[in-house]
Amino acid sequence: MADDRRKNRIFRGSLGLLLLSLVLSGGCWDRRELETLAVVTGMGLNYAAQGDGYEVAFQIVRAAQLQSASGGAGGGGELKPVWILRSTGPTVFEAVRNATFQSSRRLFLSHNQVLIISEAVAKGGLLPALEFFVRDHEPRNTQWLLLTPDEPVEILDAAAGLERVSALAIVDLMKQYQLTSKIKPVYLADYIKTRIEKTTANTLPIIRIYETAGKKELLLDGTAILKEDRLVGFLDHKETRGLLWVLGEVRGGVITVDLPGGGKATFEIFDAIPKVKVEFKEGRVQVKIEIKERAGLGAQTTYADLSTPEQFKKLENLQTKAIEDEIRAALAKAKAYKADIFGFGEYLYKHDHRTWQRLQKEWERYFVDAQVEIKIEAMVEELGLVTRPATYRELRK
Amino acid sequence: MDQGRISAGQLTLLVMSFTIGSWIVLPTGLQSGQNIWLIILFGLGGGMFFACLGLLLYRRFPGKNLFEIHELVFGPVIGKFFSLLYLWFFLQTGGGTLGVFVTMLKSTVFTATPDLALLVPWVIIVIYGCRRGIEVIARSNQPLILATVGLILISILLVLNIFEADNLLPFLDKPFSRIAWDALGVAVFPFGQGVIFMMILPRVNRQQKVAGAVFGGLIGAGLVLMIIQSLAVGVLGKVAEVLVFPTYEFYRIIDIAQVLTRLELIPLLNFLTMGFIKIMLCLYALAFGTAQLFNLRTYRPLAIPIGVLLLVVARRIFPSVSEHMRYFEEVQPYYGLFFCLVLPLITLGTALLRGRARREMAP
Amino acid sequence: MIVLMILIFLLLFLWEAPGLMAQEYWRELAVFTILLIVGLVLSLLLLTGVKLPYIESFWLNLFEKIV
Amino acid sequence: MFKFLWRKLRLAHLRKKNPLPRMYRELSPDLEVNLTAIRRELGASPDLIIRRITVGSAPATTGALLYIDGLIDQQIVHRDIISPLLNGEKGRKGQDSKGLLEYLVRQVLSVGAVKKEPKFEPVVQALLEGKTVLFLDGQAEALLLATEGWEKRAINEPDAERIILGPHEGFTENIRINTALLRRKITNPGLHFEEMKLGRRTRTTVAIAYLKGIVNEKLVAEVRSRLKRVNIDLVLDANYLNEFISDAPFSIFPTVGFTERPDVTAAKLLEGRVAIFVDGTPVVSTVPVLLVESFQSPDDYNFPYYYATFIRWFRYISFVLAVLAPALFVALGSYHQELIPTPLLITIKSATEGTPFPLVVEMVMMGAVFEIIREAGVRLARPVGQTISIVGALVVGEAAVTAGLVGAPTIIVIAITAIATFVVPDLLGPGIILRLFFTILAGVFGAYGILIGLLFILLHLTSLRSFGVPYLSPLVPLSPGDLKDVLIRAPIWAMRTRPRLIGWSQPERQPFGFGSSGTEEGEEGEAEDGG
Repeated sequence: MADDRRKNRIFRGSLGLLLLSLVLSGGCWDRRELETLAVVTGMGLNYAAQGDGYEVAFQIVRAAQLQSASGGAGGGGELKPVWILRSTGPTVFEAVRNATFQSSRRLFLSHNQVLIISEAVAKGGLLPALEFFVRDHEPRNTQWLLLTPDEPVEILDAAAGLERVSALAIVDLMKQYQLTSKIKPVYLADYIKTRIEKTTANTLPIIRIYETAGKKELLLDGTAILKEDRLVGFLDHKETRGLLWVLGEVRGGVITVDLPGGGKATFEIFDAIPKVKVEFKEGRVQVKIEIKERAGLGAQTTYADLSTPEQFKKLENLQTKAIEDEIRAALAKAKAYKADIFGFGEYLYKHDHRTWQRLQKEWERYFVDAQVEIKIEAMVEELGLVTRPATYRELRK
Repeated sequence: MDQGRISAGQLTLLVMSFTIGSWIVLPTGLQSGQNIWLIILFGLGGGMFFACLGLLLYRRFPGKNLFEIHELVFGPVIGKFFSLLYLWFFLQTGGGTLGVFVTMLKSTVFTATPDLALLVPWVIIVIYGCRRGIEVIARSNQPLILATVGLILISILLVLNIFEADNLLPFLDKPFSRIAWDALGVAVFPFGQGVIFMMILPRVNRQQKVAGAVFGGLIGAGLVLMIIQSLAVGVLGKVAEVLVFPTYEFYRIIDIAQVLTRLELIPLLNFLTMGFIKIMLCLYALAFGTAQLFNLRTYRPLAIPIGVLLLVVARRIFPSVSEHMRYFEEVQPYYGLFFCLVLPLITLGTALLRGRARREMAP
Repeated sequence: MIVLMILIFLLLFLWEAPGLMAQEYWRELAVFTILLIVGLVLSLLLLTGVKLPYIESFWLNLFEKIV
Repeated sequence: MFKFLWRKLRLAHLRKKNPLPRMYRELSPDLEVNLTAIRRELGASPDLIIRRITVGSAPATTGALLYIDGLIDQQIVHRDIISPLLNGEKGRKGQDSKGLLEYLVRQVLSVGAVKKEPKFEPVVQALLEGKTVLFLDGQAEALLLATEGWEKRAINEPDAERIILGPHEGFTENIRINTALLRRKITNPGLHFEEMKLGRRTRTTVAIAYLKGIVNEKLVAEVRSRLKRVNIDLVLDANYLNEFISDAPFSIFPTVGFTERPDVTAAKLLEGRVAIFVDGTPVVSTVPVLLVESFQSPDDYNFPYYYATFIRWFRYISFVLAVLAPALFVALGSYHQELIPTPLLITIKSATEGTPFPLVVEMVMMGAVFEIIREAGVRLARPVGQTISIVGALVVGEAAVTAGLVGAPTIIVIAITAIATFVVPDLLGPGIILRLFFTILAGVFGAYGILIGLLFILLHLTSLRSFGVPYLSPLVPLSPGDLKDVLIRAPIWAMRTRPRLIGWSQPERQPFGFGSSGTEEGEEGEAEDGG
């Protein structure tokens, strides 16, 4: 009996193997070997020069070139570490597929890091161009979106300082935004998330090219405002930070104030915690912004001793004013463009959706009309490694 | 038939896995967006009610599974007809899960692989597990559900820095009727599908703990689902409403110091393992039920042909995800109610009416 | 393809049947065979491109007609 | 089916034709008849020594001493048998031949174990086991004298189970020494041995050992009955029996445990397990065995608990790595490139640029090469083996990469895997098979394939049992109390209960904590835990 069962199992085992081999024999449909992939690290979106449709630019890394970075090999044989490819098509998806006419390898979009969007596309409505990147399973939602007044291709092709691939350089630029907090990096996911909200306007960082010593270099330059998916205006660095204060995304950076007796002082921001409250009272939208900020003295251009408590008070007041200035500037711009980049409407929706229901149709008007009250509590907490400039001081009596 | 015995704790875990099942990545009722947690809560309440009904029925016929109860209450002919209805329900449940499973894989990772190539190996291991009996199913479920819950708890830590509690606001901005409808949908699927456990309850070794185990499992599953969907909405905001697989998508956004990133395998893993248990239980109930219907001595040989049927059903369950969503939106609440409310009520009512005599006849 | 499909089902039958015959489980064998044949027919229909209705679409249509 | 039946019939027929050697034939009173019979049975073996002697003087009785050269201790035979027989008996007179044997046993022979045997077959068997046989003319009985003594290996540390701290002794090929080694560890009257002869032709001594009072009697009965059922020609090693008595003969996982160490065996017995000793091999089988036992090393109990826990986790990780690393690499490298962080992807890509084969093929190929090198290294003499490893690993690997046949990452993965495999020597075989299985699945279905494999293995493992105990316990089904020796290695004083499913008949080892250890239970607990 036991023998029988074993025998049966051997028989079944062989049948099972046969079935399994049938299943496996057809396998490997989705396999794509690393060697056969063209890894795209950056893409640019523009309208096609002729006709209706998009022009998509790809930045593809040549991995072997990137690794054998031993200089000196020189000569003509050395290829550039990236390969730039452009293709056009009526939709972005088709343009991506059309690129296979030129590329011997399959374009692999999962590692795309940045999407550079030309101003023209931003003016004509961004979402139709981005749609593909959200729908397709390959591109990720954690790509950085940037706007450029130049040709996107040029950005992808530009020298990138210490890096060899400009897209990767841009990623690093984005990541260190908190050193200044004067740029607002935007993920594709962020963009979509803001877009789906009814009243909030989008922002995108701007990147452009400038030439120095005959070489093209990259430069981050302010922020673009997109209202209802279309480009309407720009913020400069100062206004951008004004926006970030309110959004609570200031994580560092420096702030410079003019001292009353001449000279300047620069503070390093440690952190800033905002508290925003939006209410609808007396027929007006009332916004209360409270910010608690902590900073340390980073540099001063006078000989005065700023380390006394009285001086600290003054410095804090100066800072308060500077911050309020920045916020007001951003606010003024936003109101001028009638674009709710701060998400006041969204706040109202989340905390008082009944009121919002009434206001949302004419939100633009209410936003421009909004009364904003700003309260800032700035603290100077640290001095750095010295107390006062190294000048001689009389002993106190 | 199957001599295996499972413990009450294992039953709890089985109920959890079964309920989490495929719902974890393809949730219904996300049209209600940020109120999803409330909907799950209401749905859980509804599910508990259905479970009460089933357990009441079971208490009247302890040690009997659903099909035996049918025959005891309605006699062999009508009883068998009722059982047949449930077989269809199990088939559609299992096939639906399998269908969702293939859709999920095809639209996220394996875009070029044909359906069959994905389905066949899966069905093979499901059949393999089913033939090993309920004991093995319950045991292999233990590490899987532990892994799932563990991964979800870890996810809470992972999304801490991108989670915005604000996204769960506003509270109740939709009309209540809408929320009630969505909650009904959730109560019926996934909670109500637990009616399948009526086939498994007699296998529990300590019968007095059955009710507690079922409720524990439902609550546990409700909590897990609430956590994961709240995370998804908290991270994605309103975008969750337009995504097909919001849970999958929110893991793709996680990026912690460039090290913990690209974690989409976590939701896939959760879904596949939980769906695996769900499909296996469906197949078990189907094979076991069919064997009972024909008074067979063993259900094991039936696992293969019914597995093949499941496969066929999985390929003809819905033509597209949108159709599937619409079905769940419009039909499933009624359809499910029929199986987890109407039929048990009829059975219970008849049993009560025919009362004592029947009960004494029942051994 | 059809031949392959039939072959696979034959293999499935061979897999299960000897054990059942050895134990003289005739009823089981009968139910098994019937179900397997149903599976085979459905698979062949799918394979040859016969348009079986989608189950959920079927319910949807039915439901819409009723309401 | 038919072929199988036919073969079975033929086997039965063969069995009838060649009956077992003539059993239980009586000895003859005639010395010469007996000697001839023995000569015929053993053939003209030169190692059969027949020493004719004459015992007594008045009615001198002729007799013969028989032994097999090399199996006996010469000294015992000379000093304790031949010389008393020849010298001490000169003066003796009037001894009738009837009482002579009894007299010799009681007053002359100074060997320990002596047995009278009237039957022929046991005599031959005894001769083959190294006993000396004394025939006397006119006696239909022979004396079997225990003179076993042959060259044996010294007790030294088993190569397969090396440890850093703790006892460095291992079992040898001699079952007597082995049982003695075990007795030295467990000085407890409860330690019982049951012996039987297995192997129709080799007649190998097999002993079951267990601790009465702790072991579950049903388990002993089960082991006994399974061993009785073994119908085998020869038993050369423990594995000959293991494959017969294991619960799942087709599984790649061992459902019978094995060890060469007395301390491990002792610890397992104290947990309520049964050990099976086989003569002629230092390997002792223990049942039931759990999967987690493969991850426990004696060193775990000889080092402080925190360190032991730490190391044990590395063992778990290593095994997972050994089984899954190539598969994961294949899945990531040829299916899920989007899951690799970008910088890493670029690095790997640059290293694999231009390799001609798919990653799976590379991986399987290099895995095979590695297995060949390993096998060659094991089989060859040690110095040559080392050369092979170096040549194999360095030269072949390096050359393959420079030639652009395989990518460097493949070599790295294979190397890591190779080393990790050896961390859990008990699961070497399953590890290698599983690795191949998973690599191929990953090559066909990517991560999905790995998941399918994992679920399959999980189902398989949960359905396995070893002598009635679920193989994956205490993990599945979960018994939290037993995790003290699985997830962690709890301090010895905290391991106060035996594994629940094995040692349930006497669950308590010792009272918790550092309490006074005067009781019997407390002393038992001091033996370190191997299971």
